[in-house]
Amino acid sequence: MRIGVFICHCGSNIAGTVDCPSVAATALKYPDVVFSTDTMYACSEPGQDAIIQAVKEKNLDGVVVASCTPRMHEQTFRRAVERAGLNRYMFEMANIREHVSWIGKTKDLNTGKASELVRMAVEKLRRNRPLTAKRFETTKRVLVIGGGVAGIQAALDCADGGQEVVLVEREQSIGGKMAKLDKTFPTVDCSSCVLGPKMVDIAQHPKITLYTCSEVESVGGYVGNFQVTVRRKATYVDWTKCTGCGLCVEKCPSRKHPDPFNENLCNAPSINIPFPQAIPKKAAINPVSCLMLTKGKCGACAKVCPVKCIDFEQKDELVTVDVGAIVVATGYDLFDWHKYPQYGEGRYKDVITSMQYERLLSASGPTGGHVKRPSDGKEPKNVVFIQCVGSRDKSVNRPYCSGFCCMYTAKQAILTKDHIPDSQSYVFYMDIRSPGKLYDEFTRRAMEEYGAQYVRGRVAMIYPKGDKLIVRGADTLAGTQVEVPADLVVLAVGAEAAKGAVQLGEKLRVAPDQYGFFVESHPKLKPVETNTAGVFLAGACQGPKDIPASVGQGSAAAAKVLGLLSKAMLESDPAVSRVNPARCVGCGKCIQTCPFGAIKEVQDRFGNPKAEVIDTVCQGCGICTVTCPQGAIQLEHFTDNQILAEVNALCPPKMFANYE
Amino acid sequence: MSQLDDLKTAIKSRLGELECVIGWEQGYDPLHATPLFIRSEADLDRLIIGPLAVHNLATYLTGYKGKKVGVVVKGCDSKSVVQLLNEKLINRDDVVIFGLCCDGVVSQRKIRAALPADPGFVESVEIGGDGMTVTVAGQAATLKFADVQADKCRICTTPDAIVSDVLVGTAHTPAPAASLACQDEFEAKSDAEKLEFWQETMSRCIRCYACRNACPMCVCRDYCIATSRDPLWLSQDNTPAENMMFQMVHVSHLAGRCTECGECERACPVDIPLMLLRRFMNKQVKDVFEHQAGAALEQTPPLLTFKVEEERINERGW
Amino acid sequence: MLKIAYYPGCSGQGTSLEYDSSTRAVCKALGVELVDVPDWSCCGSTPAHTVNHVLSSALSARNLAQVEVMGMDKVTTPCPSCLTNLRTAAHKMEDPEFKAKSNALLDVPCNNTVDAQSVLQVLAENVDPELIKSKVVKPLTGIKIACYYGCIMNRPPEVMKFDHHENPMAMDNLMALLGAEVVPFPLKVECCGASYGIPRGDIVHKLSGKLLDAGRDVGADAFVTACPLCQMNLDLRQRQINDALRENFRIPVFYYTQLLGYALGIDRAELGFEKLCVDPRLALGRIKQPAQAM
Amino acid sequence: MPAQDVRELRIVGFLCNWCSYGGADTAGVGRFTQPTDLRIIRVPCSGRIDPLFIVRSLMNGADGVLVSGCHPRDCHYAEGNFYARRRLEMLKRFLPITGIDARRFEYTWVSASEGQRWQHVVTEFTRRIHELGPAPSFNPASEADWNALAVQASQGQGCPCHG
Repeated sequence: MRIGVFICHCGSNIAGTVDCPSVAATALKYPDVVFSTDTMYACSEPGQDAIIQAVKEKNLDGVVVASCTPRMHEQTFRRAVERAGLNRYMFEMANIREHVSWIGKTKDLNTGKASELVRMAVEKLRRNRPLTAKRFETTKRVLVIGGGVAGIQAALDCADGGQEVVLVEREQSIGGKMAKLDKTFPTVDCSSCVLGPKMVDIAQHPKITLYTCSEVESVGGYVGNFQVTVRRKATYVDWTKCTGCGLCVEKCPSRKHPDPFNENLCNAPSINIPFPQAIPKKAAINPVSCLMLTKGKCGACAKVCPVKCIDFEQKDELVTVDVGAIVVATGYDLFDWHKYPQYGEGRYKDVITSMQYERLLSASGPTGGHVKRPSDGKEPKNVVFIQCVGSRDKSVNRPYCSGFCCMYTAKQAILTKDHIPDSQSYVFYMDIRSPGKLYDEFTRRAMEEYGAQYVRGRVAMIYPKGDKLIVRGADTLAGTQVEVPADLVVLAVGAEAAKGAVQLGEKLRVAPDQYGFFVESHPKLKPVETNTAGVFLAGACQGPKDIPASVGQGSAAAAKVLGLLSKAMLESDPAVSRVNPARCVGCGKCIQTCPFGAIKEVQDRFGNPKAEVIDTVCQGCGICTVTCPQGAIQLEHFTDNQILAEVNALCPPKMFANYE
Repeated sequence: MSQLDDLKTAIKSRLGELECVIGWEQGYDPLHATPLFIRSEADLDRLIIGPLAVHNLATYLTGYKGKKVGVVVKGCDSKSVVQLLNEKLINRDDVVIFGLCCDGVVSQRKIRAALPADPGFVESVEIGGDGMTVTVAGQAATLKFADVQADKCRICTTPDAIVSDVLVGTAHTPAPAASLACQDEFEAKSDAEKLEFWQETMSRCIRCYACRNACPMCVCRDYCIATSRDPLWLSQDNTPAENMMFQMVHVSHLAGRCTECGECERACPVDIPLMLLRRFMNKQVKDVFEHQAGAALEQTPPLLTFKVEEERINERGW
Repeated sequence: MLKIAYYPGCSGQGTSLEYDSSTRAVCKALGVELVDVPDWSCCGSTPAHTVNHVLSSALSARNLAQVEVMGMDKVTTPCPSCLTNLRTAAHKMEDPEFKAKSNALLDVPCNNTVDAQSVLQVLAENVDPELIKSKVVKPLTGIKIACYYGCIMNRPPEVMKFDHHENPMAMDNLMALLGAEVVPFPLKVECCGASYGIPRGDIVHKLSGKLLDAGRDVGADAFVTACPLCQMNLDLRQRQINDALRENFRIPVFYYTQLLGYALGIDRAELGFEKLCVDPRLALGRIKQPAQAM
Repeated sequence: MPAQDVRELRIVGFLCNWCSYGGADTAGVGRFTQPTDLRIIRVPCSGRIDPLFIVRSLMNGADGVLVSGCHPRDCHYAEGNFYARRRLEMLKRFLPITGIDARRFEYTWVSASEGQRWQHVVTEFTRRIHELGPAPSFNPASEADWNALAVQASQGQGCPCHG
């Protein structure tokens, strides 16, 4: 074999703490290495051209590049060696940046380590063999999970791009958090006026199938060919007949259950349409509070329904859909502020969340848009906003900034003044985070035009005095303690991962981060991809986001889906397991352990049982290879011999010890 | 009727439907038994059982895959059969199990040590009571079973076959689980002492693979990775490290599967105490997974499955 | 019978004699045997740890070591300040290096095997509420009580490990059990001004004044406290506060053990109501006599 | 090749591509300084790590072996680390009988976002291995040792059972 080695300086990123020419010189002594050089930027165009030129001139049949992590540029270099006429798998990378130059302080140790990593790569490459991808067809249909603004955007863009879309939403209506908002920053335009038309488009688009009150039950298959089972929960209303007239909602006598759409500020009837613009505009029964379903008597809705669509016997239904790609847009949930004992843990009725305040401001909310505080219905004059409730606080395991609270608090301060001209708002903040177009100007307006008093400091406690709440906090700019008498306290609660996100992640094989948000493939370069091919992220399920960012990501995910499904055929990763039938004794252990059902039992021509891998189903994890005692099933590109070659390069057994 | 007669009767009644029935007969001298493959009623006359019938005949079963055979098993051997069944390496329908209620077998190694000199050819063996009389070169030596019993019999909890089509003999009340003093003593040694011990014993190893070939659970046969180039796990180097590596391969492939029949150790021509490794691994498997290979039907080997929460694995959160 | 080592603390020998005596009396009545720690010394109070952490810890460690010598593993004290010092010392000594430094100052080293708890915690966690209820002879029916815990009884939570650190309920529950009407006092764990009473009276006037004000707001007839310093600031200085704030507070401030003793029918001499500065008779008068209550 | 000089010992790491290798990258990107002893072998999944790779490393003279995968439930392949956990736990518990100090092998879980945790794991593990010092070899170090061993073997030191 003729191997060429290229040691990248990465400017000074590597060369600063690794003696690259010396690594290159050492590499020449390794077996089969016929060419070795150092290069300033291997990934640059001249860098890649130099590799291609060397392959041709030196007649190389394998290339090692020592540079950054293969998670960054393995694909880049594979394409380069392919352009040079080699098989893309006749390439290995040594990570001497992230794993050497950036973490080690001592240059000679770093240089030695880099040389050994190169040697490992050479030894592995010597055992590589050309691999060719298999091609397979894809299902031209997209599943979007979550009908918030990000999911809506992704669904519409995919459908407009010509793909069939199945949109699954857990709640009764799409719209998500945005549907609950009164106005949006920094334009102060009406949230439902912006969102409403998009929701209607979803309902009317011929290529979109909408399943609300539904959740993803299980996901099987792989990129291009997923099989998804959706559980359509019983609504006890036949939606094919329901016209959304609302007669049942009016007549329902059971109204003691809190209304989640209105953030539990008021109660909702047991059969309900959550809000006027709901899509689909269909009624559904809450089985927890419905008198008929809990006590077996009532049926008022069934009596008044003009189209007789009430069905108390309805059961959950499982629907299976085949899709080629999946967009996850499951959004976020609000931090449970009861974890902060200093805010009263719910003992004071007039301490509410920002989302509850949003409902109080909304004309379609429980107070018809008149701000009335929950305890006595009085209009508040002094409103205190407390920011960073569940953001930037390690003590509650929420060290991250939720990003949008500064902005919505400014918006709510402005709206407070609009609703109650003689009111005064106070905002306790840590820092104002308002990067974004017209964002900082907006917060300045809240302070300067609307007279909101911003106090830089945390709130230590809230306690009642008379019919007021005293908010005590620090004013760190004045260096003093302040106490503000408030009629209403609004907690700017931060975002946290949506409930059930982790469980959904398990089904989709998308890992959540330590806070439960889904991890993207690369924080900068692959923000909507996941490590599972064919599954994309949109919106706040990846991390807290405001509306423009969520919409942007929805479109971005749709672009990725359209790109993926525009190909007639997809190529499977050839680094899959392969059975050597001559060694296989047909014990079936690999079949038993494969998580993907990618191995089946076949019979050879003598009728002996043998394992066989289904290439397109195999994901290349290698569990089977370890399970097989004979080593008869080997994961291509990570065979026992390839990994042992790396082990032996690092720790040579006695037989090899005298080499060099 | 004696246990042997009962067994012969039972085998006779099934022989017609079977490829063969595997039992024991006298070997090259009266002290040593050897496996007997009974294909006709005439062969039955040579069948023996008793303390000299040491071999675990389950080892042969996988070689007959697809054919229906009979096998005579002691309690310990039956665990190997169970494990093979659990791993679907043999079909229950393809094997007729003649189970014995066993009173224990001897260790040839201990007999050799107990006799005054290397016995060479043994003239006769008289078995009776709690011992046996071995005559070599005209000289008779009387040995007590208790002194020459195999290690595994001392701690045996399953003297009677736990799965069988026919069970012959008088059932025993199994003894409670115990541990061997030599095992405990060895485990208590320091790492350095243990390392030195294995260095020495493994330098004796001649890599004959008798331990592997005698093992009823080693079903790879010709495809063992110890003797393969792709994958190339072991070199031909005859060093303690390489020899130990083979034992590590063996134990690793037996984790959760080894029934402690002791055939590997019995087969070793250079007296390497391989069961020290096996018993220790089994102890760990039992401790973590509450699993004993071959103890019951319908068990899944613990390394072929998992639990999302492993109660007994402390994942050392660091 | 529950047997626990008892560390009275210096206040119990002087300014809060009535707290000590009522504590001993109610414990006896409820079957908790208090065994005095022999030859106990000062816990270091507030000054010691502001000067030297090791020395401060050693002062408390000595007392913990005394308990170890008694062969006991639990000590109780009525005073939250003593408790803080005992528990902080034990907490810090979990670091072996610190423990060695602290023990170097002692004749008898402390093994740090003793758990220190407040008497309130002992009563709340080790005495069956039903037993207390069964022993009540004079229910506190009719009196409205604000329970004031002070700032260090439950804080810092990782050291004190008892009750809720922002909204403790142990005394509230106990008083309710005795039949009193417990008002929702919002400033349960606020600072009374503590030892500033001497150098900066104005601070105590402001802070304790706020507590009294809040108590009056929620309609309390009386306060109960568990801390000698809190009690002193609210009770002894109530007149100074009235002078400074132009107020007219007249709210008696009991130790919770006094009212507990009262309800259990313990001899008044042991409860020491006469030691209180604000006359408690008006408040006690609100308690309905058993005949009336029934 | 034993470790390059006295400052380093030979530590082999087996890391799954999706979580822990990414975590090690994250540590690099964050410039979280670590000791240089560790050499990382990248595998797709901790389920691909045959415990025998670890044994092979130790038999070949590695002073320490560190394995890291995705946290349980977060496996990119859904179940790989569940199998790995069982296999690795068995190996860890088995090592003492062989005379290899079990502290020379450790397995843990590090996600792609846990750069700091990776730094901590590497630093701690390297410190541990340095405390243990170079691993004793299964093979005799010199010709003389070889011969001594051969003599010993021919006499048959024997095991406690057969002694």
